[in-house]
Amino acid sequence: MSSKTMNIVQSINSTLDYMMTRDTSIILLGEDIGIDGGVFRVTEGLQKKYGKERVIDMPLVELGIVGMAIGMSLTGLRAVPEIQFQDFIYTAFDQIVNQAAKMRYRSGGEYNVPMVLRTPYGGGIRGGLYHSQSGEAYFAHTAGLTVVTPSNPYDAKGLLIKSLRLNDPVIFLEPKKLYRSQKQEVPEEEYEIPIGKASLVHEGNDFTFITYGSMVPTVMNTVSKNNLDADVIDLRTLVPYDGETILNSVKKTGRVIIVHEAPRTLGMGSEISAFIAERAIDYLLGPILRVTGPDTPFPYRLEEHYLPNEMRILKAVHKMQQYR
Amino acid sequence: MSSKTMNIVQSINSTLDYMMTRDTSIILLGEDIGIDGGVFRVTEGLQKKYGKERVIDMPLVELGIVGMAIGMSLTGLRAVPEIQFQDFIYTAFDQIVNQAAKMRYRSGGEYNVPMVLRTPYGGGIRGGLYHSQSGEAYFAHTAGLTVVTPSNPYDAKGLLIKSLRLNDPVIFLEPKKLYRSQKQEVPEEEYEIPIGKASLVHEGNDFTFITYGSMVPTVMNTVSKNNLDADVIDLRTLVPYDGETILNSVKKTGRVIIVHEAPRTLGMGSEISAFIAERAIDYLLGPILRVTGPDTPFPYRLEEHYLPNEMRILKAVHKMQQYR
Amino acid sequence: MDEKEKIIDGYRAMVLSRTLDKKIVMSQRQGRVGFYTPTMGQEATQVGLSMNLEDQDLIFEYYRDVPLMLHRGVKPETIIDQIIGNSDDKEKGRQMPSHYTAKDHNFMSVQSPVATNLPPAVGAAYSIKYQKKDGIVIATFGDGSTSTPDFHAALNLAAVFDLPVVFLCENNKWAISYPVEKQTRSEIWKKAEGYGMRGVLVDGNDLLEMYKVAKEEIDKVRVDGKPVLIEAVSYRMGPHSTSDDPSKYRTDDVKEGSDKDPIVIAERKLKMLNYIDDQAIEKIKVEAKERIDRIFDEREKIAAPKPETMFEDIFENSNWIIDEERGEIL
Amino acid sequence: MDEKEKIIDGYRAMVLSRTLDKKIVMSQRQGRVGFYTPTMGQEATQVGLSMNLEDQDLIFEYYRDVPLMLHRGVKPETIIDQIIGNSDDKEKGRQMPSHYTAKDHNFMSVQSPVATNLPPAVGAAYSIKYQKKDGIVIATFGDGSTSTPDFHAALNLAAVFDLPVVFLCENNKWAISYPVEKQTRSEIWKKAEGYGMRGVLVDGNDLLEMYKVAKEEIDKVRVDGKPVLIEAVSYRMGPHSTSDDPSKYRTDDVKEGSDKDPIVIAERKLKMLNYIDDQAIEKIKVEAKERIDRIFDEREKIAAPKPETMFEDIFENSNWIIDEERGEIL
Ligand SMILES: Cc1ncc(C[n+]2csc(CCOP(=O)(O)OP(=O)(O)O)c2C)c(N)n1
Ligand SMILES: Cc1ncc(C[n+]2csc(CCOP(=O)(O)OP(=O)(O)O)c2C)c(N)n1
Ligand SMILES: [Mg+2]
Ligand SMILES: [Mg+2]
Repeated sequence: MSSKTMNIVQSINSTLDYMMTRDTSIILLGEDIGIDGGVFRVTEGLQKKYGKERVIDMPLVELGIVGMAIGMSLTGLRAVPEIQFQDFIYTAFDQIVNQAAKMRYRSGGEYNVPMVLRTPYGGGIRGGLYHSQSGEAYFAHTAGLTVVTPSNPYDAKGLLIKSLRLNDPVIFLEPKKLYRSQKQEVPEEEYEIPIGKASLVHEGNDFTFITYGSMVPTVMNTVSKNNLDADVIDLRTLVPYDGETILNSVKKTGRVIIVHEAPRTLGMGSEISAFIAERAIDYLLGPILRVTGPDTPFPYRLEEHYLPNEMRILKAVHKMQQYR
Repeated sequence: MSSKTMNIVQSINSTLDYMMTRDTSIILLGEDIGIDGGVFRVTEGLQKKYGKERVIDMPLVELGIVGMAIGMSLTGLRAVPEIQFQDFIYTAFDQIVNQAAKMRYRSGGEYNVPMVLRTPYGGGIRGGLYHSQSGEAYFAHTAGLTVVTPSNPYDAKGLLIKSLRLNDPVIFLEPKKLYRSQKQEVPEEEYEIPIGKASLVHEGNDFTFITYGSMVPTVMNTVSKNNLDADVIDLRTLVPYDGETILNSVKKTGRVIIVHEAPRTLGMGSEISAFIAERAIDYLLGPILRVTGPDTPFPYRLEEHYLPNEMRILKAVHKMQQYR
Repeated sequence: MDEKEKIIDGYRAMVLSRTLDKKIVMSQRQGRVGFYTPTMGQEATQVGLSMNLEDQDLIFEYYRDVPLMLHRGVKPETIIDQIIGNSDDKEKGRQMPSHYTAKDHNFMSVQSPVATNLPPAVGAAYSIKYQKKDGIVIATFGDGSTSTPDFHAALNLAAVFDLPVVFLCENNKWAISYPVEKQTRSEIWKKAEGYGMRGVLVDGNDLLEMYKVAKEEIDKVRVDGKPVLIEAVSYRMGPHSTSDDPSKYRTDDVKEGSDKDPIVIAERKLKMLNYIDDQAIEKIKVEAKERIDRIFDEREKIAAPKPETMFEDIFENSNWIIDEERGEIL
Repeated sequence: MDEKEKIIDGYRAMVLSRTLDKKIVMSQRQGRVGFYTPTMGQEATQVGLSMNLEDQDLIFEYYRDVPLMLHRGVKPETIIDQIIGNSDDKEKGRQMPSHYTAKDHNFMSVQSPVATNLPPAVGAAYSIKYQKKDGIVIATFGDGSTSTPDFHAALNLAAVFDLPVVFLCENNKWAISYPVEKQTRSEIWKKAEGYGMRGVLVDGNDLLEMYKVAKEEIDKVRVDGKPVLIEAVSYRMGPHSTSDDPSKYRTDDVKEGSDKDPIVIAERKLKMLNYIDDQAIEKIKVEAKERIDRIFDEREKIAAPKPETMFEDIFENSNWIIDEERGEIL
């Protein structure tokens, strides 16, 4: 089996290419994705290869990008809209939560929207308030949306292929901080990563770290640098999240630390914590801790204080260790 | 002290009237709020009394209603926009989360937005998918917003007066199911209910029910009908929620059941549960349970199956009782 | 069907729709129906447009488009089932009344947030063009809806990409209590120019006029593949919905049977053309009434959807979260 | 200030802005600045407008409005502090570069989502009118921004309520890689008509022309209190931002110092009027350069904001959630 060393940008780019060749119903649309190749270069070269009708440079209107994508996906195409930064998605929020997410339900199953909405999210690139947001909870709270986020080039490919074969809307969140930060061997042939299946990226007995997206490397580095005997769960799918993998680990370690970038209040960590408190309270040896971004807008100059880091994760570990 | 018997609609209406007389910077704007008095009659008579310039009938554009309200509130007025149904707020979502919520922060405190956005929310009126949504979690997750919801005429007045005196944006959610379902004595003189302070509406030792808005009567009826020895906490403010009252009760009872209408995944209950699992794990005598709306869009004909009810609350109680 | 038959057929659909409309409004007063948005007054607009449509055309309709649906062949049963939300309803009783779906006649599913059907309509037109299929897209909305973000996005995109979309603005003069004169300072059809699109104004109360103008415009769209904005002026003769009381905000009601009633206008014109006489009219009305009464009583007896249907169709395949919630609730 | 002085003063602001622009772009390449959206090419548009403003006017500006800010009297220090995000920055280093605030000169705080400043601008104009204050509101945005929902909402509302707003569309021909010809099928100024609003087209490369046309329009707004849409055509001479590489999508660059450079155009005209000569120009440029270099070096030394500032200004009064998070993080 041949493979190539790639970063996430390359992995998504080549996967889009691979899928577009095989599934002629796939169509991309977004701002600056064509001739410019996308502001993060994720769609580089695709317009040249597939034409302007299939890789569509769009006017400046997210509402229209998502709205058109819905209409395309209702009528035989599989649209892949890109929102240039997730921060700008809120101008299209109604189309996402009231149209795409509810189409199958409201039409009694007569219509469905097989659309994969891609968008870079999160901090780490000095983007300040409006180029750093992690809005995954807004989507995860919306019935009818599948929410996916890869943390590495390998998963990016498998999750994207699978997403492009679902017949319902997927919010595909790309942690822009990791776009080019790591290279990995990515097989050339196709493979799917199932929706709803987390990845146990590190195994151990004392702690369960639950995380996803940009925080996976941060947690992994902390674990290995400090020789923590811990499970590290990379959720990969936020909705439906992998309750089974979480419970298995919690029952083993009894100590849970959830790590994400998004603000704490009603961030993904709250759901995971509530899920555990509902199902595995007896196994817990300490509180369920969350290490997250604070409930403030995202600051520019002080970005490194906003993002969870090794120090803050260790603080939680120590707190847990002191428990009882 | 004189008082009047009122329902929530009357309480809000008379409170707006009271405050508009005293604070001439208050200005109302929304669809059909003037000559028509609002589709739920909440603003009845106010345009007649205060004029068309101060109670503004607006064109059909939520984004514009909220956007204008922000601009007014930046420049000496205190705008009170009404969104006719909370379900339609998503077309204005960017103005709320990216403009109103972040204005003070992004301007380094130079600007602020003292706006009170009122909107009816929740089910119970056979409104189906688009006239029944409980979207409070979207707002509660957004740093910079204060989120308030009264469950009775008395609180409606005190919370509204307080909200109209804050200098930051408030999302004031009105449980439309309760608009006319109960009458209560409401004092004629003014009083404030502090933001961030829950109300312990029933006291007991075995259970802690945490709820708010339309579910308060449902929980209260269940508790009294079944003689449950329980604390019932009406949050009233969702952000910042009253951690102290919650913890005090949990430490006393050890058994927590959270009840709300909104879908479970990342609903307000997940945050409350996570908060408790972080701070009071040792006091828990059982799992933290959530009785909520399911993760489906809101159905029309089967509405009574969607909404949490006595049977489902008792199911949780029994589950808890069987524990250990 | 020859031209005369086609026009009489159009008139028949108007009457059928009016009959259904009144039946539902009455049933709502009797507590047999929960809610409804009457369509009275907009029959000529919708039928006149519909007379120019072909089977493959896609329609992104709005909540007041019952005449359009009926004329196109959607059965009254489908409308009534939706309004009652019974177990035969294609939407499984999920949406509140007036939010129809009829895929068999290429009608989309109606949403509540107004005009949010328009950007998807543009996307569907893109599909047609890209896949080199036949057909055009119809997107309908009210006068109030021209103020929305979705209106702007859709018209601009349809123009930019040269897409075959007919934007039909059903200007019934009111958006609940808000009159069209306050909604905007421009005539609606003139807004087309700001998008580099054709715009036309037509008397939407007059079936024959509407048919003719829509024909010209739709023929052009079929040929040049470019969008058009049609403003059809009529009048909302009824309340906004069964929850609305227009006496709070207007006095200039148009009464049924008056000169301005599009059905009266159609009758006058059809009689002038000698297409129908009073007897034929009476027959059409009686037939419609009998048909609707019979169907309504029959559909009313159909059971409610089963509770478990609440948990279907969130995704193509359910997941453990939904499965657990179903278990807990049922 | 007499007319001549006013015009020379305008030219001086253009030069100051250009000098600052180049300094920041260079500093970005040297790694001294994180990001920047150059304003080169739009100086005449902005200064020409600004020359007609009064102290009490409110400005809802966008990220490319440095010339406008400088001309109105905002100090280069304010711009540089924001771009560096140091502890003197009025925004406390919170926003990425190019997102200025200057309340002392009635500039709002710039947001990123384009055109979302426009509906608030309309609300501010409502305030002015309602409170019977003096002044008008200026709202600026690019050509790409005309496609947004906020553009539509704002123009319609300003027209409906007769509000004193000058909508200045700075048409620099590009929205990142997307040319204005594809953004819409209509000329931008013509969109005004669809809102029942005045619309004008002006050469935004020509300081004197811009000054004149803006004067006419702004005078009208001050008198009749009604909005206007001004389309000022210029050219984005630089990249969209320091992260952008225009060679990927365009070849028709306008070079600095060429005939189409608004500074060159202004110099030619001012010389023709005998307002300035080469010597004066040279002096203005040297002064600007020395001033900017000095200020930049000085501002760069200012420390970063203290970490605890991250937790300020979410609300007027903090709450326990924020307090706890601060405790945990610091
Ligand atoms: C986005 C949105 N805002 C508000 C409403 C509430 N609402 C329902 S219909 C309506 C008026 C619509 O007027 P118009 O577009 O003229 O259509 P008509 O009802 O007159 O046919 C309003 C405000 C809604 N459905 N959607
Ligand atoms: C709502 C939104 N979508 C996308 C972006 C990303 N973006 C930043 S500037 C820009 C182009 C803006 O073009 P224009 O309005 O012409 O202004 P210019 O930059 O040319 O001055 C885009 C797409 C954004 N800031 N906001
Ligand atoms: Mg109307
Ligand atoms: Mg531009």
